[in-house]
Amino acid sequence: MRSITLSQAVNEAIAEEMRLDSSVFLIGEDVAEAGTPFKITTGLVEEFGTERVIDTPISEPGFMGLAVGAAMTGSRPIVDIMFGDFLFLIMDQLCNQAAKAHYMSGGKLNVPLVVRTNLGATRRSAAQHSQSLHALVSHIPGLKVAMPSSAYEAKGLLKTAIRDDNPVVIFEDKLMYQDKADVPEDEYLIPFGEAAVLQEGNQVTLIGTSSMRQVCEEAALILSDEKISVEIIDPRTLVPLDEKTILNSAKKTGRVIVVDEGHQNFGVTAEIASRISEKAFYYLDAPVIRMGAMDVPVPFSPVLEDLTVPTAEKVASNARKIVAGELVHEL
Amino acid sequence: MRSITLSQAVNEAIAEEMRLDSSVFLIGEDVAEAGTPFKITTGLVEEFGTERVIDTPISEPGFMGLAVGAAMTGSRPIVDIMFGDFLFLIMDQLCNQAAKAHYMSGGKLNVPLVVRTNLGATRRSAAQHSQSLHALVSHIPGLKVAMPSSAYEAKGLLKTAIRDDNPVVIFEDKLMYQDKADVPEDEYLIPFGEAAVLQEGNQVTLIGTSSMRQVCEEAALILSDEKISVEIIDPRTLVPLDEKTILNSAKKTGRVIVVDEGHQNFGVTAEIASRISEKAFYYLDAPVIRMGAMDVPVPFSPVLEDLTVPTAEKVASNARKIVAGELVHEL
Amino acid sequence: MAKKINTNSESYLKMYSQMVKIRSFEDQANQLYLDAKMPGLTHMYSGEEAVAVGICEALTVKDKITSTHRGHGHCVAKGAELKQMFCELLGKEEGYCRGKGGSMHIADQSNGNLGANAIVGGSMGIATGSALRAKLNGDSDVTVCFFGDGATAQGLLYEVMNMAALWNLPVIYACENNGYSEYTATDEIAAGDILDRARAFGIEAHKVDGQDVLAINKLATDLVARARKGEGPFFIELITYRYHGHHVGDINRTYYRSKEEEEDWKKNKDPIKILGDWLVSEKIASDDELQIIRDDIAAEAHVAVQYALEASYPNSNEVDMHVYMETN
Amino acid sequence: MAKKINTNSESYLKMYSQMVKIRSFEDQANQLYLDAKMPGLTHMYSGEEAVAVGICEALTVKDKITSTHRGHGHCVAKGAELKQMFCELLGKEEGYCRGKGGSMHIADQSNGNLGANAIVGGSMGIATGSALRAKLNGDSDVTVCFFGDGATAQGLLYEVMNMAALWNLPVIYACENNGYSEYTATDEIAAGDILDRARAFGIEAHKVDGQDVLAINKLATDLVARARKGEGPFFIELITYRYHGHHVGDINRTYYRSKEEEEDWKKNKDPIKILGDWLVSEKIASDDELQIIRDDIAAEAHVAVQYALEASYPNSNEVDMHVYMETN
Ligand SMILES: Cc1ncc(C[n+]2csc(CCOP(=O)(O)OP(=O)(O)O)c2C)c(N)n1
Ligand SMILES: Cc1ncc(C[n+]2csc(CCOP(=O)(O)OP(=O)(O)O)c2C)c(N)n1
Ligand SMILES: [Mg+2]
Ligand SMILES: [Mg+2]
Repeated sequence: MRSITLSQAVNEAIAEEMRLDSSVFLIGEDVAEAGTPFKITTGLVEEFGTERVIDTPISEPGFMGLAVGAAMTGSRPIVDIMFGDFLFLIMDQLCNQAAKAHYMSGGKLNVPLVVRTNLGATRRSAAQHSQSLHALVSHIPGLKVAMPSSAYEAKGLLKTAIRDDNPVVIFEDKLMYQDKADVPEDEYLIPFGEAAVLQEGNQVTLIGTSSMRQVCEEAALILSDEKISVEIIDPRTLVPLDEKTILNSAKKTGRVIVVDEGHQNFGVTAEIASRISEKAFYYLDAPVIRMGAMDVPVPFSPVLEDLTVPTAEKVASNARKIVAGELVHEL
Repeated sequence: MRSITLSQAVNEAIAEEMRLDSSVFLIGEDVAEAGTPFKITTGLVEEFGTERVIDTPISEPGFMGLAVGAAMTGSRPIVDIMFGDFLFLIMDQLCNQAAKAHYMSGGKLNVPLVVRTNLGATRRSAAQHSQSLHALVSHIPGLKVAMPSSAYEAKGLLKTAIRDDNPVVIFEDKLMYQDKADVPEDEYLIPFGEAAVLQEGNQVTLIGTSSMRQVCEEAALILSDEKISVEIIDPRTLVPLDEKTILNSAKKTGRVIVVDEGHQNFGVTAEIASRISEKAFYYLDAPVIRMGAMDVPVPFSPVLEDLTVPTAEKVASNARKIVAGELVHEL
Repeated sequence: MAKKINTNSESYLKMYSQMVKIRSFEDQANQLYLDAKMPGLTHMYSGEEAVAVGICEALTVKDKITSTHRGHGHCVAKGAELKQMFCELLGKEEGYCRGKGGSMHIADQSNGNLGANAIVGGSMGIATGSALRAKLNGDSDVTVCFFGDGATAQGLLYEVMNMAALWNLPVIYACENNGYSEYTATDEIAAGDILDRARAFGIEAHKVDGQDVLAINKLATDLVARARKGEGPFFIELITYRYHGHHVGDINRTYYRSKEEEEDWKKNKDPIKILGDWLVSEKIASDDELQIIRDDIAAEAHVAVQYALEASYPNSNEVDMHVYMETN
Repeated sequence: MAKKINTNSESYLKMYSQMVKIRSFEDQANQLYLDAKMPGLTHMYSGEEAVAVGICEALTVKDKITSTHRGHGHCVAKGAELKQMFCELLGKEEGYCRGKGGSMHIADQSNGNLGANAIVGGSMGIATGSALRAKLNGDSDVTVCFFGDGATAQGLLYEVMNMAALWNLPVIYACENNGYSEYTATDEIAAGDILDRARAFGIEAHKVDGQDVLAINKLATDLVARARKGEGPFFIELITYRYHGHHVGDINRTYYRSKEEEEDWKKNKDPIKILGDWLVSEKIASDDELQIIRDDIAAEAHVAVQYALEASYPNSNEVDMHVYMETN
């Protein structure tokens, strides 16, 4: 199979859906000729013209608002939010308007739009360009949240997001834009709410979202040398969350580590860990271990920044401990 | 001891701190002559004048931004955000600016401000005036988050918040503004990071934040008739969180229910439950049960709205089950 | 009072009826509050009827509007039925939003009303986005964005006006200047001039007497036609007044505005009276005929309220319906 | 070129030196990037030096500024040391922010620089709030808010200008119009006229040649004095140009602007050259003397870079320091 970058996969997903459905358009800063700062939408304006690939002023709340109104009246906008950190600027339009319109209107209005944005630290971009804010939007009913972990998922999930009749926020990992993966030439979709079991095993389950899937895979490699049998799960969407696959794995292995690049405190690891602890309680051999990013604004200095994100070594070391029946935290 | 309403308690806290420290001022919509729509700041403009009790245009991002700048240069603003739902409008100024300035400047700048806002449904105010969004700000390092559960806590926590050198978000329960509690005449402060143990018991711990403390207390009354011994904890601040008091109680009773009025999914109950499950794992006799608000936008219709919030009956019923060794969730 | 703009007396009488319908609706809604039969609070449109009616009568059913927390007037003017509106205000299943939205979120997409909004300024993006969709799809509809004078303090307005101006979108910003933002005179919280703010973005802006339904309708008809031809966007400031408090519970308001001021508007600038007097003077209708219109509509509103009071609440299983739409 | 505004040649030479200092700083920073010694990216101020220097030389150390993602110029102009600046750009412990902020968050509160900001428009509220504090406390300092032409699309600007105008705050909005927002000509994304947008709020607004440091300084000196007397706020649009790409990595830029345009600005509108020529023609300095200034500063910048390259990184235990400030 051919191998393409995550950035190409996203580009293909948008182009394919724009060809299929003339109500899809792309809107954001420097998405047209510049193809975004990450060069993700390159070529789209040539094919679809400036009417459907729309460069905006630096007005995130404004163009997010436009997308809500366009979606409510028949379009299917894809909104480009250049850095995940700028989500803070569109929260009202996203969470008070887009997320609630269908419910508040008793099902009469709906808002089929996609917010494409990113997450991930260690790019030396400091505290306002490095956040992973997916936990925030996952808390708001009415929004769906997708977290592609490779080019393959990026394409399949984005296509599903564009066809979804609800507002969807999709987070790409900035550091993965140039990473390649096998991606079929033929069209495919990845359904929401279906986790991927990337590796089966029976001693410990590693659950990794987005960027942290790779960290879990590296940890599994380390652990395989030590003959520890690891199961790896990528939830792929946080809302809806595939609780069943997660619980089944937890019941099988009895030991789970949840790894996510958002801040740990009040973050995604809390939701997943507490669901497992609540619903697979009698099957657990060890406490579910949470590994989120440190609860600090992301520091600029490389020596500090690298400390803030979970690493394969740390995941492996925690896995080793719980498999050996040792404690990770002092009790 | 005299008994005053939560609304009076807040008013007193602001007035006392404004008398003590001339750098404290209040800013927001209709805070002066109108005394806010909830009539909380009534009288302050008469005492402190329009220079320190400042009516603003309907510009939440704007006046939040002003508060950040004023705080950075020596003032201690109290920002009135009329409904907790409007937090979505100030997220950039609060989370990208206020929360991070101290860290990003390596400790040289700091932003001593308080955002006073509210939470709570069942006021028939529908989806954009009923949210309980404290989980969102709790996820952002650099912010502190306080959740008063009565007039007593409202005064003591707000005074501490005003003196704190960091940005603090304090959530009052709208439905409690007219509720009275004993409040000392003499000055007192409630330190952050110290949970209150409101009732000791040894069979089950009920942890209730803000509005849900009362629900837990009512549940405990029901259960006391059934001779079930209940411990009740009010965390009082979510950031910092008094993990120690919570874990000690969990270890003692072995059974915990966490009750909070925010949405359950990716909310506060997840953080508290997963910390307990992780760090008191070997002491638990039953899974920690989470009871948040339903994961739906708050509906207007009274018959629907009342279904969305945890009730004393449901808390009692879950407590009864776990004490009896029954399952709350199908496994 | 503007000159007669067409010879169609039906259209004048329609505007009269529509304004009366709004007034009757609000009178009943206020009474529901006073009788403690209304869940929550609501914001009365009484006094401002000419704004919604003058503009909406210039629109077709395909044209869109976005509304505000003070949205009953827009909803009626855009063609809604009183029964379904009262049902919504009371949280009943037959309401426009199955009781889930209530007064502050009432929407009637069948008539092009994209909904009231409880976030001040919250619908400015939605309206502009609806106009963007019309332009992209080559649809001929125009969108009107209603908002208050207080809402001009929201930065969102300037962001979306910039884009509307850049892209010549068919949107009309209708600023209902009733002089107050809640309990504060807007003069105290708005610097400079509101029309200049639109003009700074290259947007043609007009001020009009918000109590003169015919003047409003004439201006709106003209601007709507031009917006359809791609000459938009436009901005209109309508000088008007709300008779009631900010919401039904705002009873003691002398600390922010005088009784005399209120009386003056009610006596001398009532939009229904102004149009009524003109209809009589132009011999389009007699006083008696107008009285009959008013009585009929009051009766209709009464019936609608009674219906709504007896209508049933949504079933409890609706609570988690409509969070997400099923995608086929 | 403005008339000589005072007879103090020291002040002219200071402005010259400060502009050269910024240019030297940026040349070194760019080189660090090219040599792959710089973590992340950075935005060069070269070409715009007259803006920061002309304005900051009108300020005292007590006056405040807020800066942008393109913030090195403001930082130097407000009095920062090159060593600590380079240390910050390289994430070193001796940096202004102990390496935690980097280029996009560099702050130097000892000289009144409240910090660069990586959110476009993010510091508009901060600047206005600083001015509010000054007014409330009766402090006499003035705050200057620097931001780009692209940032005028952020609604926040209109919200804070409204409040600044209502309350006569001592703040000056300095819009550095370099014609581009990232990779897009700002003409394409800004409707109407920028000065009119400020005037609509009743704010006195001026346009000035952003390459003419003396003209800028004269205007700024006047407005700062008036702002101190309570006559603010003011708005200045400064027409300028960035020589480099949007950031150091933006190398191929012919798709959004021509090489000729770049050459024209560099050759004919360079702020350092313009002031240098004038200093020579007014016999305030000779070509040789200016050459010495440039060489000395280049050498100083070189030393500062070398220092920073060798300086140590923060200790790993700093990672969770400064999240919260301890309250006594
Ligand atoms: C974002 C936001 N801020 C504040 C409020 C509270 N609020 C509701 S109506 C209102 C005043 C609105 O004034 P205006 O826009 O003039 O409309 P009017 O009520 O006069 O029709 C305010 C402040 C709100 N609903 N939303
Ligand atoms: C809120 C926000 N949106 C987008 C960006 C990405 N961005 C960084 S600089 C820039 C262009 C800014 O243009 P302008 O204000 O003219 O400043 P200049 O770079 O020309 O100095 C953009 C879009 C950002 N940092 N913050
Ligand atoms: Mg008004
Ligand atoms: Mg620019």
